[in-house]
Amino acid sequence: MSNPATLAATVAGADAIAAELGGPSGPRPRVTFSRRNIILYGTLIFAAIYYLIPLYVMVVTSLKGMPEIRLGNIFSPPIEITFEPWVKAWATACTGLNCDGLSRGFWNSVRITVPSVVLSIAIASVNGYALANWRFKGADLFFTILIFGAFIPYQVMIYPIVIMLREIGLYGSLTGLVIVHSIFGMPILTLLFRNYFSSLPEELFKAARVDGAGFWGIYLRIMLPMSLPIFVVAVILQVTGIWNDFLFGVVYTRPDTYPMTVQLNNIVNSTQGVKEYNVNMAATIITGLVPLAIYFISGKLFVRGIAAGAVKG
Amino acid sequence: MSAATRPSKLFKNLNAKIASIPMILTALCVFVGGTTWTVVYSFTDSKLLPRLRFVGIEQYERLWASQRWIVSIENLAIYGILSLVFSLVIGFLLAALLDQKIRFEDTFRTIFLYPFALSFIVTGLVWQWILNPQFGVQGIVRGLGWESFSFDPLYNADIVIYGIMIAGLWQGTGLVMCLMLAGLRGIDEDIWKAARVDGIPMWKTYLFIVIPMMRPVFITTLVIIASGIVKLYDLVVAQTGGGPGNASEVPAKYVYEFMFRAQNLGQGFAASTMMLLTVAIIVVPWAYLEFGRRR
Amino acid sequence: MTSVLVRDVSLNFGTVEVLKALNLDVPEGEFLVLLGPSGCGKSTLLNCIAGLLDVSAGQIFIKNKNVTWEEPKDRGIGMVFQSYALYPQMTVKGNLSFGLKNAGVAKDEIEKRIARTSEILQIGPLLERKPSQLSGGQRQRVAIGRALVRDVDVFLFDEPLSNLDAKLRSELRVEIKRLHQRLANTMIYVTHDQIEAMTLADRIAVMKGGVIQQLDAPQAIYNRPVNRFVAGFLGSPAMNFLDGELAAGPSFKIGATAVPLARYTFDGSASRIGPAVLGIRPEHIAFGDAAKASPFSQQVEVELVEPMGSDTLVWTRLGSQNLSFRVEAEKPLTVGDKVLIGFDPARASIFDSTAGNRI
Amino acid sequence: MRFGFYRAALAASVAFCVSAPASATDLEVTHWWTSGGEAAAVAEFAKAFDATGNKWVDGAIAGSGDTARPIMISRITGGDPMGATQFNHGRQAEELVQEGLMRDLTDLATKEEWAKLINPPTLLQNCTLDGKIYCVPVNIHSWQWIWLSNKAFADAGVPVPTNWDEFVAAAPALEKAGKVPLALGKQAWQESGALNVLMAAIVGPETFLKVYKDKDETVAAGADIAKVFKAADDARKMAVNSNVQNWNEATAMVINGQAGGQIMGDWAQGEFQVAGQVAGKDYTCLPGLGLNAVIATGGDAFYFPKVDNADISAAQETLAHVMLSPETQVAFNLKKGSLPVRGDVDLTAANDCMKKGLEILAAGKTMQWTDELISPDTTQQMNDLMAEFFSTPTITPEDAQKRFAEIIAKAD
Repeated sequence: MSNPATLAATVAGADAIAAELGGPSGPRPRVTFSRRNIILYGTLIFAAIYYLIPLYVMVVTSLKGMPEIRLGNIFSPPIEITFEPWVKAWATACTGLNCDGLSRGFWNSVRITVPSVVLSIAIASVNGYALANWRFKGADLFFTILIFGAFIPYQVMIYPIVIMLREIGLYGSLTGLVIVHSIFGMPILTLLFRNYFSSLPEELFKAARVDGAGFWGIYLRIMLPMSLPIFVVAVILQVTGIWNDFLFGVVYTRPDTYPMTVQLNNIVNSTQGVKEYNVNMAATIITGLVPLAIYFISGKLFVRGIAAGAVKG
Repeated sequence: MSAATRPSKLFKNLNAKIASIPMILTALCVFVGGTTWTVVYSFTDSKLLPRLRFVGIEQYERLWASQRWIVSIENLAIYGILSLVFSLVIGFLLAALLDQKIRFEDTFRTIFLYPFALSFIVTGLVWQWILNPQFGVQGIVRGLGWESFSFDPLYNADIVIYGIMIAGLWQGTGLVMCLMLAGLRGIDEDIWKAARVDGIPMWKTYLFIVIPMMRPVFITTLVIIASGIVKLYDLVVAQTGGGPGNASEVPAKYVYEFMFRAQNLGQGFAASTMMLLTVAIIVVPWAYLEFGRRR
Repeated sequence: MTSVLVRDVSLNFGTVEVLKALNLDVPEGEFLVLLGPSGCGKSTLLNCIAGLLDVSAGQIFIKNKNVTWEEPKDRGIGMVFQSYALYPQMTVKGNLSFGLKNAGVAKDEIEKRIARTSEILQIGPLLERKPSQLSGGQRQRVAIGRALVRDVDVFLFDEPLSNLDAKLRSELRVEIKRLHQRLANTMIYVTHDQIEAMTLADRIAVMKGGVIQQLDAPQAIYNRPVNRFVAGFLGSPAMNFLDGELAAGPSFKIGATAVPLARYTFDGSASRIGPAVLGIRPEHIAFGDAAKASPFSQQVEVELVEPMGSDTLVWTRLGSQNLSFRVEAEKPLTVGDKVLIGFDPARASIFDSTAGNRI
Repeated sequence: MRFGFYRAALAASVAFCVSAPASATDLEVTHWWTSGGEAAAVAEFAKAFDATGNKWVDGAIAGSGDTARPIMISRITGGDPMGATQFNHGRQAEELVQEGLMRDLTDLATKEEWAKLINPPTLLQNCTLDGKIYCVPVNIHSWQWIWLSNKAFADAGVPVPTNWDEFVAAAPALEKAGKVPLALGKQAWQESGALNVLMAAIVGPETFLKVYKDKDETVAAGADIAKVFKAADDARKMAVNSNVQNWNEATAMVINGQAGGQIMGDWAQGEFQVAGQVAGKDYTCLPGLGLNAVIATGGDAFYFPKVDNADISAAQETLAHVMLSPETQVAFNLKKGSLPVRGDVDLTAANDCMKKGLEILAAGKTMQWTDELISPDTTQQMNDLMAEFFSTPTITPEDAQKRFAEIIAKAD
């Protein structure tokens, strides 16, 4: 069409083209309120409401006074905001004779969670690495057993583990509890790590072997630096699981090291006449703050890590 | 050219084996050992403390004659199947919606995921409250003037298990969504282009092309959801305590209560053995095919 | 002197036999190419030589030392991978020095070797960069450098150029060849690209189904392929295969047409009567006047023309079978033209129609 | 050898400490008393124990004995026992004692002449195995009470009933006034407890014992017990609108006049007390449901796991002593709403209801309760049955009784 002569010669047909030219041109217009968008965002918002209602109820209730709660509507916002329940849940709620609320268990929870998370992830990542890259004979059998272990209800294992811990003399100690958490975190974490490491290019592993790096050398120097996403996932899963754990915390430790969830249980379950719903809710939120914070901070990395750990089977 | 002495098979990949000792110990001592121990003691009449006084299959006879155990099994079957299906469907739908290059994706994703950070105990308590007929949803709708409105799943023996499922899904679908979203992000963009050029409707592309490609994600998800379902306990305890009556009893609770409340370890072990047996029948051959024979 | 010797090596994955009692003898300084389609076992063989896979049976010697059970690092090899396999979190320098550090080489020696390697490969300016900041060609150069810096006797290349675009591929191909001329090390190179094989190799081992089909100099393989598979795999555009019948004379009958085989050198003593396949490369078919001088010629009709720049591939039919031949680009042929073609049976290959072996 | 040396050294130091006020030893005590009244009561123990120069380390685990017991048992069998722990006396700790995990208190008991102090003697019998004493009973709890809200009946315009039959008759009036006639927490132990209370009240202790002690299934399937199940059916109907789980929430319904009454043990009294209500004025209590004023002498007891530490052993003895001392008994039981285990204490401070209980006790009208008679296993089966019965209106009293008789036939 660059030739003016050609253009002139086709003048007869230009009308038709002009009509065409008047048609769609440039970027396709985007309709903000297209039917598709309404359905899409409508569904998402509807779902979001379902997911948010409990949080809303928890927060709203924790800010009300007891008389207001008795009046009824759990969804109505507080008429008079009070932080009393929060203070009480944290500092003065009683369980038995101890009236220092959740504050008592907070540091215990930290002391339990940190080493448990570190150890369980260390073990599981090495497992996953050994399973993905070194495949020694019988490894698959152990892995299958491990997956089977993921399905064993914890309650069933309480007794055998009490006996084992007693035999190795770790019953009642923090070390014992850390080991228990590592054991029960192992199946799912190993699965994720194994999937992740098998998704890394195998040639990298081969190159490192040719370069003379051994089992640990490859793990520490090559694999670990590439594994941030899956470590984020593992940390999130473990912090959540261990922080929220009640059963192991209470069975395998002693009162001076009880985690926060034990206090939560005590506050929620020791009712004094009428249940103090506001205090219960405040206590619930306070207990959940640590895992929640971790989620909010690392949201994007979580999906990326999951992508790496779950996509390749 | 003399051949070097062949290193012993045992020492091949020695470091890998040493590093796997915790895993091997856990697998053998805890999972195999603990399971065997449980099975052995299920044939005894152990009460508060484990004792090796064998009584044959008496515990099993009693287990299967127990109305409560039957209810527990039925509940787990209903809950298991439905929550598996709904988790996968809802999780996938939400992920598919989030994958439409929408705005505020991060916000939505965080909203769907945050319940997973909360324990089952907390989940149970909150939903127990929301579903309470007096001041929960039912009360509020009635307060708005619809007097005959009835929604009290936790207090109605026929539907209580669905009430528990509402809470269970609330807590767990976020993770499923995340897994699915991750899977969708791993699908080659070209697949979408090809489907678009070929004029294949979106739902068909998802159903017949994308989902089959996401098989590994579904498997990981399945393991995670299913292992959670079998262990279902805290949620029921926090939400209904097994009630009304025994309408929301589940096997894990049966096991726990017979072991510790009824102080009849033998019975608790017999129930756990049945659970483990079911799991083993389903999981072991499948896991072996899925993970063991990979090359 | 033998540099790499593979003796009766087999490898099974479960019940699948990937390598079948394979033998290979690579003299020092040779550039050997393992060529074959995917799944033929060529990469597996290379991995076995590197020690990354354990053999099921047989032995591997490198520099007269039995290394069958040695770790890769102790075999005196360097390896370059298709996906480069650069450690993403390390700089180029870190990548180059990783193996040396593991081997406990002294610091100044490491510096010296890196300096020499980066000079050879001209990657000096890239030393402080991370792999993600490099282009594909640069990455592969670093990957080669990583093998080079180890100062070993044997280099193993596992399809090193497959991930590059055509232009870069041919550039690096030349560079690898120069490298080999300069270093004179033994190099074993795996590829499925027959042009790479032809251009680089001192000898080519064509593999299929875990077995070496033919091991010879490139030209020999090109001219006298031992079987139909080798014949078809080498050469681009591919060799023409014509079904027909060997008859007394000797001659090869394609329908009514008979090709006299007086000038053809038969292999061995296989039956020279009965169904067979005649293979002739497109570039060996003469056209027009030149065809008249050929021992065999035939009038054919042009069906399709594929201009390729330097020359043109013309498709026609001999009897009912497709046949292509090459003409200079200047010859203006159009569809429907009737032309005379011919070839010298001495340049053809005749194969058994069932087993595909050369007759 | 070194070990022996330590033993000797420890023994010496103990001997040294006995005369001087005991050196401060931390003693961990686990229990499941966490509700308002309970916590106040247990504080009395702690106060008295701390006064001896030792330190009470509180290991409260909320959520009733079912949550706490597995933890206690695990701790003891896991070889990391607490200093002292609560159990309901009766058969819960039987096996732990048999395994030799619990401390033998016979010496102390003989020295302090528990046999003379403790009334009724069945309490000490329950702590005895093979002639040795293993626990310290601290209170008497009786299940056989119904607690009535005077306000609720006033609102309904009917007089406060004086026995179960009147209560049943008053139910329609209560319902008309928008009240829940019977408050009943939807937990199995409360439901089966109610059944047992009805049984003891309606058919009397003798038949009750035939069922639970002799495990006589023909009696369990007989006409007398049929009356009991008929009454349970009434209770079920009256409690249809009772939407609470915990016992003290049900008690709260009685306290604030939402419900007419609740069948619950005497521990409910602590809740009335915490709420500042006065027996006779705000609420009425009917022992034995006003039909059969007999009380069971179940209750709580403390066990002392065997420990190797002499300091802790000494502290255990101190605690056992403190728990039975008259002052502590009074202070504790007043708060707890239970009856003291010794007859020689002054309970002038006791309220109406407690006095009723004391009178019955003094008259010797006591009976054994299910904790002592049937194993926890059988109790669990009972609980399961009653949970099903109370939540499933379609189960007829006849069906339930049939299944009850089957459980009794197999009971141990």
